[in-house]
Amino acid sequence: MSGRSSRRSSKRSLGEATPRSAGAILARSLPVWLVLVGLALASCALAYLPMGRWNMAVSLGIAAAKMLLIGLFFMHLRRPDPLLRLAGGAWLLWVGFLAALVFADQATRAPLTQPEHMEDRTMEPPETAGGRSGF
Amino acid sequence: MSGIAFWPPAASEVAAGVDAIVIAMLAISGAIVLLVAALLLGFAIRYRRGSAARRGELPELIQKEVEVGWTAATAFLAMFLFAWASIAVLGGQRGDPDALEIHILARQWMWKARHPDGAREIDALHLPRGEPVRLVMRSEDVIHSFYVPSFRLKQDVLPGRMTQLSLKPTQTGEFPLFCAEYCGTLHSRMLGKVVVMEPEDYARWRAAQPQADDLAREGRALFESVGCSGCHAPASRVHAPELRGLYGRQVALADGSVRRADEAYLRDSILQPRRDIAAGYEPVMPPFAGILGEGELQAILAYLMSMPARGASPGEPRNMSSEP
Amino acid sequence: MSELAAGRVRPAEGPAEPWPDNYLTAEQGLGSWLLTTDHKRIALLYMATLLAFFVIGGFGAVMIRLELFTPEQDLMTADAYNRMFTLHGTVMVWFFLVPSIPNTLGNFLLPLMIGARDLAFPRVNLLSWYLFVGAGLLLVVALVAGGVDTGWTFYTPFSTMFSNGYVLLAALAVILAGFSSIATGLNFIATVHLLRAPGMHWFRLPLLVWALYGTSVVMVLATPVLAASLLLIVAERAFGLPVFDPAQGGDPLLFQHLFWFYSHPAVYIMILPSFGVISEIVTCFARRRIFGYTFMVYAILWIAVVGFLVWGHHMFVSGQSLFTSLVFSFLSFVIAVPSAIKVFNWTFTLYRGQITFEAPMLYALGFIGLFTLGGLTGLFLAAIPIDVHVTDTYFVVAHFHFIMVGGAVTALYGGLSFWWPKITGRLYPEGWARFAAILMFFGFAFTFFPMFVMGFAGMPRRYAAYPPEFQIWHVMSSCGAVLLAAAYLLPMAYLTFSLFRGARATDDPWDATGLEWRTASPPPRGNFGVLPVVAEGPYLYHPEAEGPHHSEREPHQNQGGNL
Amino acid sequence: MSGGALREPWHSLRRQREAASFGMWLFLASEALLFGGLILAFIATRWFHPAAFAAAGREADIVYGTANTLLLLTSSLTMAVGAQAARAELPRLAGRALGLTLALGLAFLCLKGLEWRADLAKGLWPGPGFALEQPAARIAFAFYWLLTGLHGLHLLGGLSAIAWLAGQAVLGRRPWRSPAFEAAALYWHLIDVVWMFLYPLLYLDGRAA
Repeated sequence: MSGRSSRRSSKRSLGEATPRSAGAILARSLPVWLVLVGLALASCALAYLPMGRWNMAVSLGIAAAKMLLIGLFFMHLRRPDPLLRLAGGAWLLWVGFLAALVFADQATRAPLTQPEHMEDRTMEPPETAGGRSGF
Repeated sequence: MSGIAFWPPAASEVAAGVDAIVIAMLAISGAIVLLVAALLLGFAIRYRRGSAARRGELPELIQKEVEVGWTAATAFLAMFLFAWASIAVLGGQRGDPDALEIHILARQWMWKARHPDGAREIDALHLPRGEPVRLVMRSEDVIHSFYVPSFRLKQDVLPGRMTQLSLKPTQTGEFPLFCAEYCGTLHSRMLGKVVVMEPEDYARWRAAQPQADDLAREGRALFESVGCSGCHAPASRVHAPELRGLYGRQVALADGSVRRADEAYLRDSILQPRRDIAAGYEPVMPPFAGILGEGELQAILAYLMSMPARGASPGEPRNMSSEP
Repeated sequence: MSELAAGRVRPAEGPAEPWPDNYLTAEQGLGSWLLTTDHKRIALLYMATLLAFFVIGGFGAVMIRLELFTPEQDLMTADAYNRMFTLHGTVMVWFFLVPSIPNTLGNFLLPLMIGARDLAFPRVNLLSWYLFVGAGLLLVVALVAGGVDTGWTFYTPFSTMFSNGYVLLAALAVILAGFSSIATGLNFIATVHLLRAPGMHWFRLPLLVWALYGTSVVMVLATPVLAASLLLIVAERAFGLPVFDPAQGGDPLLFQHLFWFYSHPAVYIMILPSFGVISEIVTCFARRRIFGYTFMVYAILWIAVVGFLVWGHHMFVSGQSLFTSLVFSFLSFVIAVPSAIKVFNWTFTLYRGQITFEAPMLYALGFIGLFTLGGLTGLFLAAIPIDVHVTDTYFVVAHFHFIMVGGAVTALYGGLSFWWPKITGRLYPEGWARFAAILMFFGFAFTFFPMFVMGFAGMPRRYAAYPPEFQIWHVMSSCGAVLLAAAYLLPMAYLTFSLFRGARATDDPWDATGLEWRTASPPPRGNFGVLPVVAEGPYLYHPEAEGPHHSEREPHQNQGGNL
Repeated sequence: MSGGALREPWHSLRRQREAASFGMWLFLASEALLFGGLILAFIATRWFHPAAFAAAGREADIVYGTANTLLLLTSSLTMAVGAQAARAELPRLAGRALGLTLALGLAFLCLKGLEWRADLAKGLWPGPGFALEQPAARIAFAFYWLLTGLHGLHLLGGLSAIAWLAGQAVLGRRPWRSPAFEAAALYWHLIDVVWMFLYPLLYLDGRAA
């Protein structure tokens, strides 16, 4: 197959228009990067805000948002290509299967079967008892 | 048991229920196997090449209805069996709070049992017939599994966590006990026996066991050397809970709930004292997790469980706690 | 019979060189095999490798059955016995059963069946074989160095802190074999999606292709979790990172969750391809369209997806929560439905057929019988109260052998016989093959049925010595194993014989439909001279003498002809 | 490997390109489940020991962690730019962007190495002489070493692939429009995404205390 026809076909294979110039490429990618950096810094800052158990939830939520941005804009999931969406979505569903059932077990396991060396369930720091080294 | 093993005796309360489901499922699967075999052989013979049987296309409608029919039938059958089995298992889960609490410690490759007053045995377990029993089990090393076929019961025994098994023996006799989870070299030698006796025989057996066992004595020494007695002794200036007669009692906790001071509670309170704080006390006790070894902990627990209520002298076994 | 056989054999008065330039003779020399990217040759490479592992794993089985002939532990030490069943399990699961049908028959047939010249990524296919061989060598090193004694399940903390076997090597071998399996899986998925011949719609795909597709989905999505769980073991054993150490608060059940998230779907990796094979064989020898094609397809997909949600039924007694056990029990009952659909559909495919009983058909009928038993005993194991009693006993051993050996291995032999003329261009001796098929069914039943009984009576698995009241069952089992071993060796003998002395097969010796039969036997390097265009669904079989040959008939015409 | 040319089973280059991208996505799905499984194991263990894991999180070096997060995010940008430029056949931009990606990836690894050295000096290897008191903190750090190590290995693999592809392109042995650049970019983004989750789990836990 000749190069010319392949170039034509490569253009056709994209749902989103492929940027052809340096300017267009940068204009499309830089804002995404700025948002990503902003999210990363926000996540770092928010981690110092005492929110109890919500700290980790917020951090992971921001991580998921970053994943979504990278997936949509850098990994071209915006392309209306069913194959890519299939592959890109399947793993999420399957990780969901794994997580849902593992946590279902852990959340409902008999109290006796929880580990013996169990610390406080709450996210509060351990009370500083005399003689214990702090962290 | 001798001769040929075929259908193990049903010696626990749940066993009869399990056997009923097994028999029902055997009947159902037998019927299905017969059906499939009859259809396979029947079709194979009738529609062998060259036979005179009528051939031709099936009407599309019938195909679909047959298909939907047996899909639905299988689904209903599966749901029925699920419901039956689950109701049975939920019924068996109701633990009796007054059950006889026996502690099982599994290790490569033996079973150790300890009865409420400290009577201990290895690779054997004596049980009274007709009384609810709660086995609280843990392992010292790897995963084992406590399996008594005649009880139709099995429970893995985990290291670092406890599991429990509630049962009520219904038949006297001697039943084999197996380790069912592969646990290393001598896995197949990790056998024992469960001896179910009439309650009065059981009481007699237990009374005949060496009393005030060494474990509790050892525990008493540890109780002092590790420093428990510094606070928990009656003369101590620190405001600490009274431990004599604690085992088996209901304890009011700081969060308003009430818990029975079973062995699990005592154990947790030593390892992680800040978890369940007894009402009216400051959380000042240091955790002993990582300080006490499993053996030492067992000794201290044995001592605590053998401490009589106020009045009697410590170190002497007290009568079985809460049995009516 | 004789006139049928006449249609299979190439006429002697044909051209002097009846074999055209096929994939076997296209290139010569060892290098042309070891560096080949031809899916057909890679399938043969896999076949040779798997044969070696089947022999190694079978050796383990023989030693186990010998030891269990008597209740005492007399033939070998307890440690040797533990190493033997670990060898048997590890080799058979990861180095034989998981790759068995997908990597041999699947690799050979998938492109042929959908009308493609090769798999989507031929070099990835070769890489997959090299990964597999590398993994196999690692495992052999572990076995020669002294073996592994953890059982194939690698349960922690035994495998991390107590085992004195070569767990590290074995775990790495399994991880590597897993990547080989992932490579095959993604190759198959991409091939089915992107390389179907013109006109080959999704609902014109033969069921074997559907089954391989479902299997591949499971391979790609489950295997990495196995790698993760074994990596945690590797971390703990190699670097002392205490992930599962109970003394630090590690959770032994976490490993089991991760492990069974792969290892239960792995059962479907083993059995789904056999479903496909059986569907091909039953339709061909009953001369009928498969009964309920769409239901069969949905059953495969249903099993592939819901198969991921039932792993917890391996953990009913492990200390997992009762609530979760109930959920898993429910889903395990749910997955029984598609399996039942398959059995009934195969049975009804026979209805109004023109059945002949060549060896592949005998294997297939045996498969249906054994799989039905294996599947029904699966219901016992899905019910919590019964599972509590029989899990970790010989009942479970019998159950999964019925599925994985009575099912998958029988299907492998059946499929191998069915496509042998296509693969080699030679016909195997039919009489011997029928004898082997029948012997395999009875040998198998004789070996494994007693295990149900002794399992229910309480015989725990993985015991080198056992109470004498179980001996009678073990003796029966060991005797059956002799028959079974003979039945497994016999096809190896007659298939090898046929390579040299077998009659030369025609392109379509069974008068089967399916694109793989529309090319030469053996196929040329590029599979098809002219790539086929598909105009009809699969399995449009026509009863003999009731119309023209299937290839000359209008699609969607009634099969009976004389209605 | 003369990319761009039609390869054996394919009849059109478009289909082949589609296959390269789909195949890589399938591989990514499987990688995602590998890391997903490990991260799930981490979260599941943390569930039982939140305080110990928080203590472990406080010990991890937030400066290195955050710097590396920013480096990796930026490398994702340069990689995306590089892949798009390669596809648009803008060799100068593509070369520079890929070079920058390599540099950022190497910088990440160097920082990671320095961080690991500092961690070892602080006694954060969960062996004898481990710095933290809670037993479960050892598990937290076991995961820390395993996850960062495995991630580092993947990053190293990604770097080698990019270096090899870019080298070939610069030498003229591979056309810039080869689908391989896009596949490599997908892989690189996955490495980035994995780190996006490791960062909060390993570094941000317990900071609010």
